[in-house]
Amino acid sequence: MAKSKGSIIVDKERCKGCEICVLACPTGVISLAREVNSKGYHFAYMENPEACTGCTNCAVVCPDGVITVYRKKVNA
Amino acid sequence: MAKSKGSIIVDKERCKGCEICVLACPTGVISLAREVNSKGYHFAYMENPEACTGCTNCAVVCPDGVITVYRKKVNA
Amino acid sequence: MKELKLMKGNEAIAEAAIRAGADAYFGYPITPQSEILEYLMAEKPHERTGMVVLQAESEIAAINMVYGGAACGRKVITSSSSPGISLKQEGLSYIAGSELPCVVVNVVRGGPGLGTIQPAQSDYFQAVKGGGHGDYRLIVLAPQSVQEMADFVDLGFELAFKYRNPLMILTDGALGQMMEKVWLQEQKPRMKTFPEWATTGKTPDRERNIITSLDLDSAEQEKFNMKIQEKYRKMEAEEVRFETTDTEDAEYLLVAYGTSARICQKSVRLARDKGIKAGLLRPVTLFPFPKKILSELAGKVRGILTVEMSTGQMVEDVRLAVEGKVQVEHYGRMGGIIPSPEDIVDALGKNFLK
Amino acid sequence: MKELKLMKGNEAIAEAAIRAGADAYFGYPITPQSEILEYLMAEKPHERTGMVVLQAESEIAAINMVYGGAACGRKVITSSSSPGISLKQEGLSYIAGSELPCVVVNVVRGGPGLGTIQPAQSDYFQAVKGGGHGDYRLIVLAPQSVQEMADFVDLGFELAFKYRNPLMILTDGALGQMMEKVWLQEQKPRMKTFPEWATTGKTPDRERNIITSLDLDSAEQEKFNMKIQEKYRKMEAEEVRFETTDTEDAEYLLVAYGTSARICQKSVRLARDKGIKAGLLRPVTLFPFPKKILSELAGKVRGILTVEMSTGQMVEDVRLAVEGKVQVEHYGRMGGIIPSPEDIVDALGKNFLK
Amino acid sequence: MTEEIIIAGFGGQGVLSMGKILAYSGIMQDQEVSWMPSYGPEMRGGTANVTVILSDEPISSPIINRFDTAIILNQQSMDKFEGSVKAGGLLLYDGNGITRHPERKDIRVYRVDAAEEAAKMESARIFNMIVLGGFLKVKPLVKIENVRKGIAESLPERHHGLIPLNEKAVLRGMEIVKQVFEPETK
Amino acid sequence: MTEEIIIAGFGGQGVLSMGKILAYSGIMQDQEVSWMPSYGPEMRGGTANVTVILSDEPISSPIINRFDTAIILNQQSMDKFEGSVKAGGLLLYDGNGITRHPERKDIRVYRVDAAEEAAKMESARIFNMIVLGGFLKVKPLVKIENVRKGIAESLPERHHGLIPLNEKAVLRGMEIVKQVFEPETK
Amino acid sequence: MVENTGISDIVKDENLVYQKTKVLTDKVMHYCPGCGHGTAHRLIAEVIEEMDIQAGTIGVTPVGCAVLMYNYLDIDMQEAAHGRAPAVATAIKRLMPDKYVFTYQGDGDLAAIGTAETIHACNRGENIAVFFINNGIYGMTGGQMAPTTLSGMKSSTSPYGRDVQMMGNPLKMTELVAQLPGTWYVTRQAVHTPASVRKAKKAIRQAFENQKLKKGLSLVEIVSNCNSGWKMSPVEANKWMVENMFPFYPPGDIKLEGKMVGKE
Amino acid sequence: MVENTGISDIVKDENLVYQKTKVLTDKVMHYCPGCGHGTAHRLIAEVIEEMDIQAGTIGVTPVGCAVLMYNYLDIDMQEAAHGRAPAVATAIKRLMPDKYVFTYQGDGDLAAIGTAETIHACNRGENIAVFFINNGIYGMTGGQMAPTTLSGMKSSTSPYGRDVQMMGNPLKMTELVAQLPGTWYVTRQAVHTPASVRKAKKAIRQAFENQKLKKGLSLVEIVSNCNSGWKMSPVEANKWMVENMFPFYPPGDIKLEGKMVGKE
Ligand SMILES: Cc1ncc(C[n+]2csc(CCOP(=O)(O)OP(=O)(O)O)c2C)c(N)n1
Ligand SMILES: Cc1ncc(C[n+]2csc(CCOP(=O)(O)OP(=O)(O)O)c2C)c(N)n1
Ligand code: SF4
Ligand code: SF4
Ligand code: SF4
Ligand code: SF4
Ligand code: SF4
Ligand code: SF4
Ligand SMILES: [Mg+2]
Ligand SMILES: [Mg+2]
Repeated sequence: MAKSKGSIIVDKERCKGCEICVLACPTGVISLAREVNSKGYHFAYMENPEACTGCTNCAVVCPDGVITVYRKKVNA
Repeated sequence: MAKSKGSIIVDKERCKGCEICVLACPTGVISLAREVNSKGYHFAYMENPEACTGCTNCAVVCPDGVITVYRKKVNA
Repeated sequence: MKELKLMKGNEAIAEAAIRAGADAYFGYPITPQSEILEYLMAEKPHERTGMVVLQAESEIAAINMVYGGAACGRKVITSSSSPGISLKQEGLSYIAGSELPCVVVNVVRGGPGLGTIQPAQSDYFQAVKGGGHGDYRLIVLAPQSVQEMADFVDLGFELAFKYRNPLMILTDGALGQMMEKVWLQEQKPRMKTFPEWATTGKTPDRERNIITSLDLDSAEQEKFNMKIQEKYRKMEAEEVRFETTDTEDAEYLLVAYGTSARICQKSVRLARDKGIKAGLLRPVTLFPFPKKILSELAGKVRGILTVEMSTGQMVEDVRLAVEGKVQVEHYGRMGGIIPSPEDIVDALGKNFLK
Repeated sequence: MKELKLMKGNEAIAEAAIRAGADAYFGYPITPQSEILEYLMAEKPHERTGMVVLQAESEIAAINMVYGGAACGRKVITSSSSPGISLKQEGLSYIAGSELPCVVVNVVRGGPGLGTIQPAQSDYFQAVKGGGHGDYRLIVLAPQSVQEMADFVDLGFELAFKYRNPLMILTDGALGQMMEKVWLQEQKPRMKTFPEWATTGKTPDRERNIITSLDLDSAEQEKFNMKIQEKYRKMEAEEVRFETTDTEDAEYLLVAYGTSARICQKSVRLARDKGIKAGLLRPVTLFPFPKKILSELAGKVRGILTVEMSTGQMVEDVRLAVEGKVQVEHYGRMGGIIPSPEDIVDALGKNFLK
Repeated sequence: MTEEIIIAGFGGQGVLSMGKILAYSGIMQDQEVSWMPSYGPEMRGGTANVTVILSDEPISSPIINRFDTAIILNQQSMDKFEGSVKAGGLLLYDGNGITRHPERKDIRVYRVDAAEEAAKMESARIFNMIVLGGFLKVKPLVKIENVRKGIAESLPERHHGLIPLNEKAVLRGMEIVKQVFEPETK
Repeated sequence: MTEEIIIAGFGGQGVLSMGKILAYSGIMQDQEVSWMPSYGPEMRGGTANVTVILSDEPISSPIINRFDTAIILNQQSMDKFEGSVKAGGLLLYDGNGITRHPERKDIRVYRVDAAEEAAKMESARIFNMIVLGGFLKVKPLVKIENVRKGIAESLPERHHGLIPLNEKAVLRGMEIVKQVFEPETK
Repeated sequence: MVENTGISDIVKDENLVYQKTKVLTDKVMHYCPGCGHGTAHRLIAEVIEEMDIQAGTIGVTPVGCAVLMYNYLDIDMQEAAHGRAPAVATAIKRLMPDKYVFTYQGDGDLAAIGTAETIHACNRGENIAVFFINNGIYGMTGGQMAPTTLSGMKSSTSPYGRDVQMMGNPLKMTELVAQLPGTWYVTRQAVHTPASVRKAKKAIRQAFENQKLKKGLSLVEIVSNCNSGWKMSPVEANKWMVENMFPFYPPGDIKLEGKMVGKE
Repeated sequence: MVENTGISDIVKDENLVYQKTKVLTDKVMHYCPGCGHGTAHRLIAEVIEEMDIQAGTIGVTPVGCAVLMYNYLDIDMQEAAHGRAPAVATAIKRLMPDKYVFTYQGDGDLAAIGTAETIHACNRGENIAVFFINNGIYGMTGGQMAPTTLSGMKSSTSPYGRDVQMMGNPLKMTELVAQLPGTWYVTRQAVHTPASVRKAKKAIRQAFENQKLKKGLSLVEIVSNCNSGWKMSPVEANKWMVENMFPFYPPGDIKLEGKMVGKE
């Protein structure tokens, strides 16, 4: 069975740490960082990168459009 | 049987000859005069006074409120 | 070829707008200028030239439609009368603040408030000093005949586009309602290309165009303010228009615009018949105001009388131009009453010859 | 007993309105004055004094609510900032034309258009010459401190009722937003009896009261125009308010109101430190304008500099008062920028001491 | 030459279009003209009046208070305008509905019973042309061929069939107008 | 005596209320005060700053460009306001989140790590009082009892239980503030 | 004045069954012959007399033909700016909640320039009465198209008939405000026949009575002729109204006691 | 920039499945973290990209938090006066009928000061799209009560909660304009979850596509959070929105192809 594996890139300087993507990710990939960016925001990052399926949910809900998503078919 | 007999008084100087009362009278009492008042209007008058029942229809539709109505019970 | 017609001033404005190649008119009825919209509707300009004519739900909607159309680089005109023009003040300030060209006609009636529907000149301050908020100016043209009602529409668009600035034709109920003969210019074609700043759709060959009057940065906003002030200074240098009658040897100068100016022409003759050397300066542009000529004439005459159908508004601009060099008095009628030529001569006498 | 508070200018206006016994406030949010409505809502004045406070659907609705309330003989106040005040121009003209008393606060921001939300003084013309149509005047008070923001509300109602005329408090975003200490007056009771002209219900003992600005008869309308002009002349005779600083021996006079006047006080000291004999005239009433004192001072000084957060509006009234007796120059900042005391001294130098 | 005329009557009597035809006729002979109506809330049955000025020179004020000629078509207008005719001027009126006839002794007074005549000619719409004819008889300010042109110009194309009838009415007015008072010349 | 102070940081750091307490404290000792916030579209996470002036004489301009003291609570404010401290003036900052430390050599620089301290005290809300304490240690403009009164006046009645904690924070700030640069006196 | 005595013993004080209410002044109304404004004014005046609330009523006139209504009703009145009567009335009512407050507005006034004020006064549920005279035209200014002008209907600004594509649809403002929770009573009436006049009067009375309940706004639309604007005789105009206006603006109650009447 | 490569061979151009559209500029949006304006902007930009109508589209921004939208969309835009965007858009569309024209407006802008312009543009059936961001508050000016503020909801001008008796009812402008014959497509959407975002985007696309039909106006309401105004975290705010806003403003289509959807 062909499965998808994904990865996201968060533009950390533009991320405002709103946490909307965290909630939207069905596989619990994303968390907010302890550190802040130069604007003072705790930015989003992939805490569990392996879990990402590249479903784009996080990207489509991100109000600031800072997430880029990649996906690749892999054999399970 | 008690019948009503009526009579109207048209304030001829204030009448604008719109003819609304003429249409509203169920017994065809009212017509517009050939003469005009000082404003140039053919005013309303009782052409068939005997037919008036004092029903007030003419007065309630008169846009200028120029009709006064009297009514008296008479024995038929 | 020009065409001769007998027309109301309001009709002349409407016909002139079509012939000037206007792209749109937006307006709301109000006496004494409703004939402008009525005439346009009757003429089916959408068939004649493709011009859009729309009766808006209010004067506010109309002026904001003007904003939208002007921002597309189109020739757009609106008209109203005093109360309706007051409602347009926010919109006018936006148009000035976004540097958009348009023509706004005010067929003035007596105020304040609902007032009368008769002619007056009591919206001078509003037109000339800026009835809306912020530092801005309208170019203001004051016709005195039905012919000029027509002519100033085309001129108005020209100046408005030249300076990217709203322009007002300040006229009154008398000029709007009266018929006179008028030579109409030939039909101009509507524009086919539009200014490069206009929002006509961002093509790949240019940056996007943004029409706005907002700048949250005070320093930038100040720069903008200085920029438009430059523009106003340029208008003052280059666009002043006026007419003089018998000023060469005048000892007393009448200053009047529009309907009043026309009446003053007769007053000048009546005065001269009586041996009073009167002359007339008629500002055609109320902004920019003909300061220089006034200052010159002030040095030559013994007294100046401004004649306005108001309690005295332009008289302030006259005094500012004259700088105390000579006595400046005001004669006015209000509420829709038009002064007679004789009244004006009397007023001249009372003020200066007693 | 008076009460000491640290308050924003906007809050001071709101609290002062309650304490002045105002019957109603109607308004619509806009920066930098939304705190007025917010403060009122938080204070529940309907419980404190029975005052009505209503957030209207727009500035236009608000000013027409003011009309309705004022016509009932009530003390009614509204507030807005520049674009919102432009929208109120028709309503203001109606209020003036119906001779109704009310207080309108304009917390000015930079314009034209949407502009900035920073403080400015560029709505002077609109306030003083009449931004609406027709010949009318607002009484205009210009506070320079949070204390005066509060004080002028009560004074405003007093003058508005005395003359049956709308009154404007012309202030700016700096005074609206800043906190200072302020002594608040005691609570005044709300009125229990109302002017005899008010629409309070036609009782058998009097004729009906009609509030209108319409007169279709030009002659009557002219009479009305003359009547209100009388009123304005009376204000000019009796209500002029101003303050002077170091004018006795001044060789150079600064003229400024509101925030600018406050800054100029420091400039006067800085100038005197440098050996320049500067003085300050601060008009407190912008209409009626302190012409007489200006004309007097003009005879004594070598130059006058007006300082405004605008491209120069009040400077015209100064010139009109001075009638060419002395050179009058203008120094202004725009777009929300507040001039510094030093800038003003520099400008004085550049204009008169080079 | 400048002639300042007020035409006043009820709305619907054709007061405005009569003025317009007069003005157009003036244009046809190269005069300056102005036509200034009273305006206001349009209300049927109200009064209507128009000031027409014909002149050989530019016209200063289109609104004036004193007239060379007053053409008066109802009692209200008589009450309002009789007094505003210049001494030595002309007052022309239709007697129909007039209860108080003109009383001035310093002006020429003419009468044209156009309403009656129009009824006879079975066309109420030409009432105003009969009046115009009466006026032009007394003061032949514009040539009859220019009046014809004026009528043509001021009528919409689709009504051009009515031009002859209108002309006939003008001529009829010229016939029936009669002087009722001539002031003593001092 | 006139002291012109800018306090600048993120919205939510209590910049405005710190300024307000300072101003109230001034009033409590009969000074003239002004408090002028930057204002604008309220947007969370944006910057916030306030100019506070304490003076023995009437205050002319409430908006100024150069300050005796700048209290700086984030990097953006550092970038914006470091340059506007008058020569010889004071810059006080919280080091948390600061990536570029102050570089001016003509002003006194102090640091108070209030964020860290607030975390230790387990109350983020008293962050601003710690900063205030630090400032008052360096420039004891207002007496501590007046600060207490200022806190009481500026807190709503229902929060008066927090006064002691706030006071404690002020005192703590006084303890932890440290000088990081002193210009050479010429 | 007594012209048609008819039977002189009928015309006696004791036989009087109808005369002009005292709440109407003696001033001749400036309206065109047959215009419904006059009738509507009279009904309001009669209701005020019958409820004995002359001292308790404040009216607000519009800008429109009825601008001079204050000349005809013997009560305290205010003349509002064009379209703003609901805002004006809001303030009056809020400041004097025990008074009866009404606005009287034309279709241009209420449904064009005044749309926002109408919607928001309705939506706030102001305890006022709004009398809305819908004659499908701007009467006062000379017969221009109104928001309520019917499709195809001629006016001075739709001289070839209202072209819905170009000029927009006729607007049923009354149905629209009935949707708002703040309206308590919404009805459409007419005044062209004795029966309709009697019904309209009941509706007007209801709108006044409702103010005591403090449940929201009452709006009474009166479909009326503007014979001048329509360029017809009054009698023709009423006929045209019945045939053309009524199908689109059907008389009848729309909302009673805060509930929509029999939804279609 | 690449922080979380995860499996570095996934992050390759050929595996790209989602990135910011080119129709959005690179400017960082000034909105508060988690504000729905950003998402709504992006969806509009994506639709413009997908339909390839960058040169064919003119947008009108409101006065409200979205006033600076022109900084973020790479298309020609006009900034309208508060509430007047529908009038501005009317003119643009009438002058350039082949362009796609939209307004983007907040609830204060569209449903308070702009009520008349909204109603009349809808009623005229202007062939434009109106995107209506309903966050139940005046975001930009600091959280004052809007016409759409819920009953009992707190705001800076209803600090004790909206008192309907005193301040009026919350206004369902979308349902109201759906009643007008000039609206062709009226729908209510949200952008708080991936599913809602995808649906909202379809609606936005529909609103653009509809302009080709010339059948009338399309209005897409987007119920959104104003977490700053509501004084909540973005995540809390979205939750509050679902629990409190949705019952009163239920997402779903209201009018499709000119017909009301399943009348209650
Ligand atoms: C601000 C403003 N705009 C326009 C007008 C002109 N005006 C006067 S009445 C009117 C419309 C009247 O129509 P309607 O409300 O239907 O009343 P009606 O006369 O038909 O009864 C208009 C547009 C005005 N007086 N003020
Ligand atoms: C004429 C005018 N009135 C008021 C304002 C102030 N103002 C700016 S935005 C706004 C309301 C914004 O609320 P909304 O439309 O809901 O947009 P949001 O910020 O919530 O997205 C107001 C009242 C203004 N700029 N102009
Ligand atoms: S949704 Fe976007 S802005 Fe919000 S935390 Fe996630 S990546 Fe950052
Ligand atoms: S693409 Fe899908 S799985 Fe991957 S982080 Fe985003 S939401 Fe989670
Ligand atoms: S209804 Fe009245 S005005 Fe009309 S004709 Fe009859 S009496 Fe006269
Ligand atoms: S009272 Fe009745 S019967 Fe008599 S005239 Fe009037 S309508 Fe006719
Ligand atoms: S114009 Fe129309 S609405 Fe006005 S009075 Fe005449 S008929 Fe009535
Ligand atoms: S204030 Fe509200 S609407 Fe504005 S950006 Fe912030 S969250 Fe969004
Ligand atoms: Mg109407
Ligand atoms: Mg909002």
